[in-house]
Amino acid sequence: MVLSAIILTPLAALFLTLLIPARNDKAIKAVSALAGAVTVALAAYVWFKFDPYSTARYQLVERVEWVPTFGISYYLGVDGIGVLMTMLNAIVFLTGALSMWRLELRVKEYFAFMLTLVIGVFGVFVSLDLFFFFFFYEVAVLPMYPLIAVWGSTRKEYAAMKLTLYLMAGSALLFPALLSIYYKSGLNTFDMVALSGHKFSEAYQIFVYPFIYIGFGVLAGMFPVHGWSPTGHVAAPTAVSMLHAGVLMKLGAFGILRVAMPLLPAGAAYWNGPFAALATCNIVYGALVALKQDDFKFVIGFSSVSHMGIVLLGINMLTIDGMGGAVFQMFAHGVMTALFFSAVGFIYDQAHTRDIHEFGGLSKHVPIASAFFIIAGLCGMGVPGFASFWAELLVFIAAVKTMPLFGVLAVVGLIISALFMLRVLKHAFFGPANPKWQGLRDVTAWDALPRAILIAVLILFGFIPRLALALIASSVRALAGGI
Amino acid sequence: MSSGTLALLCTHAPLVGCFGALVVLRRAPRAAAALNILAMLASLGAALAIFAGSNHQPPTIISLWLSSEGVPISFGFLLDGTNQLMGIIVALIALCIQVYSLGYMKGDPGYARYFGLHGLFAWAMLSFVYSANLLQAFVFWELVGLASFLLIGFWFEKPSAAAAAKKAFVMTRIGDVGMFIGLILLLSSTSTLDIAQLMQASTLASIPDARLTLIALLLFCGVVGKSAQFPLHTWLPDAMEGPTPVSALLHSATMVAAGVFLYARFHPLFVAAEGVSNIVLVIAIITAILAATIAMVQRDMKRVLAYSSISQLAFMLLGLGAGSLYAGVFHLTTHAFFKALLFLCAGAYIHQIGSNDMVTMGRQGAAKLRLVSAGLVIGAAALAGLPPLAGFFSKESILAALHGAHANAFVYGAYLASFLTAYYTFRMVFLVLRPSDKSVLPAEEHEPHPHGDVTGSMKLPIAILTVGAAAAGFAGDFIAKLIGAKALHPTYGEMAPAIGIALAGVIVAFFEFGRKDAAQQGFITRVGALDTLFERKYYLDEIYDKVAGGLVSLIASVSAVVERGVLDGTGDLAGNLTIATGDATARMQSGRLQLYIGSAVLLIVVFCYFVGGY
Amino acid sequence: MDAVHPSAWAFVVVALGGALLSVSLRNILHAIFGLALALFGIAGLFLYLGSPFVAAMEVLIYVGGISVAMVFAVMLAYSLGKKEGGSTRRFLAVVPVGGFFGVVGYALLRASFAVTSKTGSWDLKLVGRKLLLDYNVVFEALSVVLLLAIVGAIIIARRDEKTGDDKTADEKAASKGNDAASAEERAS
Amino acid sequence: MTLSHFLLVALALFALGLYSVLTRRHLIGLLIGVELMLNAASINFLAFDRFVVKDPATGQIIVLFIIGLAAAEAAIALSIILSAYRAHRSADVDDLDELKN
Repeated sequence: MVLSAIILTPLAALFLTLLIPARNDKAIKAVSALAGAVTVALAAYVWFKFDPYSTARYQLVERVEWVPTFGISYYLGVDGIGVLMTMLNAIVFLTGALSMWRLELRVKEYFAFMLTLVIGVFGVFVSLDLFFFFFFYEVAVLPMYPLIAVWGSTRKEYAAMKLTLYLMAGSALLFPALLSIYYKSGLNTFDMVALSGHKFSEAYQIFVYPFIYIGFGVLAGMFPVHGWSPTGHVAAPTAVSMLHAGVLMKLGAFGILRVAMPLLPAGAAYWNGPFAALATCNIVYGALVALKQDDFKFVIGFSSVSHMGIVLLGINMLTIDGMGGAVFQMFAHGVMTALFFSAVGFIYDQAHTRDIHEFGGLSKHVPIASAFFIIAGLCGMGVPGFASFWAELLVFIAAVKTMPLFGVLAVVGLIISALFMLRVLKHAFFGPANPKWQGLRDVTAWDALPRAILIAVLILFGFIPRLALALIASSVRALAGGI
Repeated sequence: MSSGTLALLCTHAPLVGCFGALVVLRRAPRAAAALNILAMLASLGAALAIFAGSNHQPPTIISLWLSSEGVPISFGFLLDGTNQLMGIIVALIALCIQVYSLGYMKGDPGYARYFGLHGLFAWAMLSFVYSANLLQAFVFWELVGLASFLLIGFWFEKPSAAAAAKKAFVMTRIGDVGMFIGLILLLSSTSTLDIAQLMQASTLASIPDARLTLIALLLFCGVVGKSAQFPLHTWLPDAMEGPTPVSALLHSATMVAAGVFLYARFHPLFVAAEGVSNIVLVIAIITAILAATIAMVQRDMKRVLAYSSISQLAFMLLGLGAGSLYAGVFHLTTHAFFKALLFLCAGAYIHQIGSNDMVTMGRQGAAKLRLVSAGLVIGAAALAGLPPLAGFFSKESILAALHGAHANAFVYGAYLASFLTAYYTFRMVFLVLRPSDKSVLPAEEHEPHPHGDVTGSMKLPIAILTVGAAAAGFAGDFIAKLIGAKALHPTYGEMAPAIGIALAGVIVAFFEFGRKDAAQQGFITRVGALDTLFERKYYLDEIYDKVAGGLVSLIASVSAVVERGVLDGTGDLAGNLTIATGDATARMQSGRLQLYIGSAVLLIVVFCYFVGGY
Repeated sequence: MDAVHPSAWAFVVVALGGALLSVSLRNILHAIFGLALALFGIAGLFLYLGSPFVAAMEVLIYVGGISVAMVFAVMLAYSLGKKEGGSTRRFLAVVPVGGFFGVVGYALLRASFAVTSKTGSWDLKLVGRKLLLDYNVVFEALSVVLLLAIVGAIIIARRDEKTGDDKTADEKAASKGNDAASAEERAS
Repeated sequence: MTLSHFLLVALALFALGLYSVLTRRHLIGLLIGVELMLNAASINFLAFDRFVVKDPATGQIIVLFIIGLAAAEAAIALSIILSAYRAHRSADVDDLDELKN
């Protein structure tokens, strides 16, 4: 029942939020933060309850038949990947709610939409029924439009529209492909476990796999259909950026791991070369474009493109190392980007500009706020001691072993990512202190709380990567073994 | 305590100091400094205790880190002689420099942060030194780079410091990428990253020759980056932007030494890899001469020392490349002492006089600082390789190794480099200590800004290191025994030319700079072109900036244009087309009700006509 | 096949004539009278078709109710100076109307219906029973519709009066202008 | 007069009503056209009732419904016309083009 509880907690918070009068904004924020804390606790419970050494691939299963005619059932369950992603979403949800503590504009509506988003994301991570998977997927995607168009900044309508169009285009590829799988199997069920047991003909798998991969890939920021993501990141308000880059993009990669690969293993084996090439483009190209951006958030946006490239590269290696690294990178990148946007949001809320050239010597004025960004930046450069290092390490090990050319190119991408990250640090945080920002307020203990949580998570997994790797090992082994 | 616990204490005590200084004691800088010094003392004590324990232990595994395709990669400590020696040196030098910093950094607003970063650095370096496997070594190798990035950029408000920090990180990162790929290849070739296991002859023999050479070259990339060898050396002189004790730390026993140490650690691999040692020797000799020539014309004392570091690191690689582990490690040890000493002396002058310029120092009466000046002279003599100081013995053993392996161009190159070393070192000494009235050198543009007197806490480390620099040369046999390599005892025949060359360098320097009314003009100024070439550091910075920087910038610009124009453009075009279609069809919505009805009826009629079959 | 008595043609003439008038007369008031005339004719046709009750209802509701309501509406909301549609509009309208007439008329002429022989008797009792039993739901629904229509009509028609400020900007400007004009008059 | 004649008369009435709807600029003119079309339909129902269907009541009932609905429709339409006239100072169908483009 705990998985249902994880979905129901934000749902209950959503109802509560709708019931609270709009003027009572502190209460609304408190409800969301509380719901975040409860989901973190529940996710932790799932984490400990999940037995990575058990033979059962999906655990904590709940199943209720819903529409037997079409074979739709309310079917929840998690493997190690799902556990990790659920934890990620819970953490980002909690810290995102805390980061928006200073929001004043239409608080009630904002949190209502945000909770809807969170419900959808949780739903995707724990669904084992294809129908519910897609349902929650759309629930997660749709609130992005109002969240960006209303509370955003910098060409927000454009960004919101672009994002919606791209994601809808992805869904448009996805939906017919998923339905075709449903019909083609002839099993009359949306049960993904049952469907993955069915052996589709190789030709069919090869035909339909790219639809699903690209459909999910749009959300994962896959090159060359990543255009929505930096623009969306830039326009979105802090917590939405956090959820967006931190969790939502992971839905795409998660979809590939949960739907595309188990259901169509032959398709995955056939297409992994071209998609690995595209993922390498992601890494190198994303970093190169980031090198030329002047807006903080654009830099982070393109670095996300680059980092999601590592995830996609790892997935396409189809080895235990590669996929394990990819899953870990999903987690690490989620936490890291959340920290990034949280740190930038804090500075932007006061300075109302994100042009790195307008800043200078921020470390002097707001040392702690800067430290948060610098730590995130170091994490983004793949410095050891933070979770992302291990993830990238595993992916690179797999890539250099399996596809040396892409592997080496991706590793060289590390130099570029160091370059653009250091460029931001140099221009904005180091250098002569710009007296214009004398009056900037540094973080209070309360502001620091969400950021400190994220840093703690990054460092914890940075030194004890086994915490996560042991969790996902069996699931990844099962995945890689199926291909 | 077991040796594993001791190693854990030794490596992680500074981390406690770092955490304390950066997070808990931000507002109590003195307490932060005290905490860090205590932590370093604990580290040194633990390092000595490990040394006092038994030698050549098997690696102590603390915990499993991760497993890659079934290959377990653990976090643990390898406590053999080489590591023990290096650990003690690192802890000792770091402690000396921290004590020195108490006085040097007094009054700096980032006092607590400074000591915290010091702790971070010491933690990373010690953990690197004691690493049981290559991946762990790589992790802490990167962390050493990170800590040095933060320390070089310590005065981040100076644009030059921020730029230097960035440059250091990126240049070393370039080397690290090579090393990283090498690491992965090694892992996939041998299915282990355990250093002790990797260095066994049977493991090495199992790797195909071509692959082994490739791996060795890739690992060497990391060494080139970290130890600032040509062509990745340009970051190191810029790294002088950090506080002087930081330079001392970076250039003596940590950071740059990490590269050479890695080479020493993997010496069997490099020896086994065919053809690599020649490449190493070529790069080392180029670096040694290149850096020494640049050092000849610098006026900034720290820069002279920086180039001398590059040059001396190249000497160590010469020894190692020639196949003598002993020579390299021996020079690494002695260099740690005298280079730290020289930097601390330079720091003392800078602190007292307020300028990095050697001419200004001389004119402002640097010689009055007796203890510091004594340290400077002894350190310089050690660097120049004058007997019986530390540098003499280690340099002789390197030359001996070269003689043994390659009695050819490399030896003459090394002779040239050691002549230049003696020359620029004593040029520095004379400029600082014997200002000449007839000097043609113009005064510095800026007025010096003295920071304060040299305190006792600064003098003590100088004194200790002076003793070390004078005496470390006699530890050769001991070191050989510790690291399990054969000591090299050069013959008098081999020694004589080296001594003669070093003396020649000193004498030339004396005539040009040290005489009572010397013009203080080096012989190189007579060849204007060379002078400018050395002065401008062979234009390498400019070339890198223009070529590599320009190339990356160009590609990035192209990518940005592609992103904006092609990818975004396509997306926008699709969107705009949709909107345009909408606009066009919206124009049909004229608001004329009757037009709608009329066309609807007409359509129905037409439909009926065709479908109804009338 | 028992045809209706030929005297029905007279009502046909009245109905079509009235309709023609209502369509062609420029004055909208006249057009309404033309409509009333046409409705009378149609009511007569209903008589011939065997439904005096329906004919009576037609006269009562249409002629007596709707047409009169239209007249009132015209009195309340007649905009002077508005020309009726020009020749272009008429010409354009001929196309769909003619097409419609042609297609349906052609279809009518070609169709054949199974005409049964029966007298055009009517039974009001039967109608009443059917209305309240078989078509009960429709009847109820219609009542509700009528109620809603009445309420809705009142609300729509009253909305502007109730909120006096709800005048459009033009109106306000116009009334202001009037005020200014009257003020000037007084001054002079 | 037979069924066809009635149907043709109804068709003519309907066409006239349609013509009115298409050409009139005055809103009440449109309403007049609609009423004509409704009546044309009524004639059809009764004609079929009279000539074809055995049950004499159904057609009448349907026509009664039509009349009722027409009454409702006229009431609403007239009130809309009045309110539109108040808002626009005009009952011209061409002026009511807020939904344009």
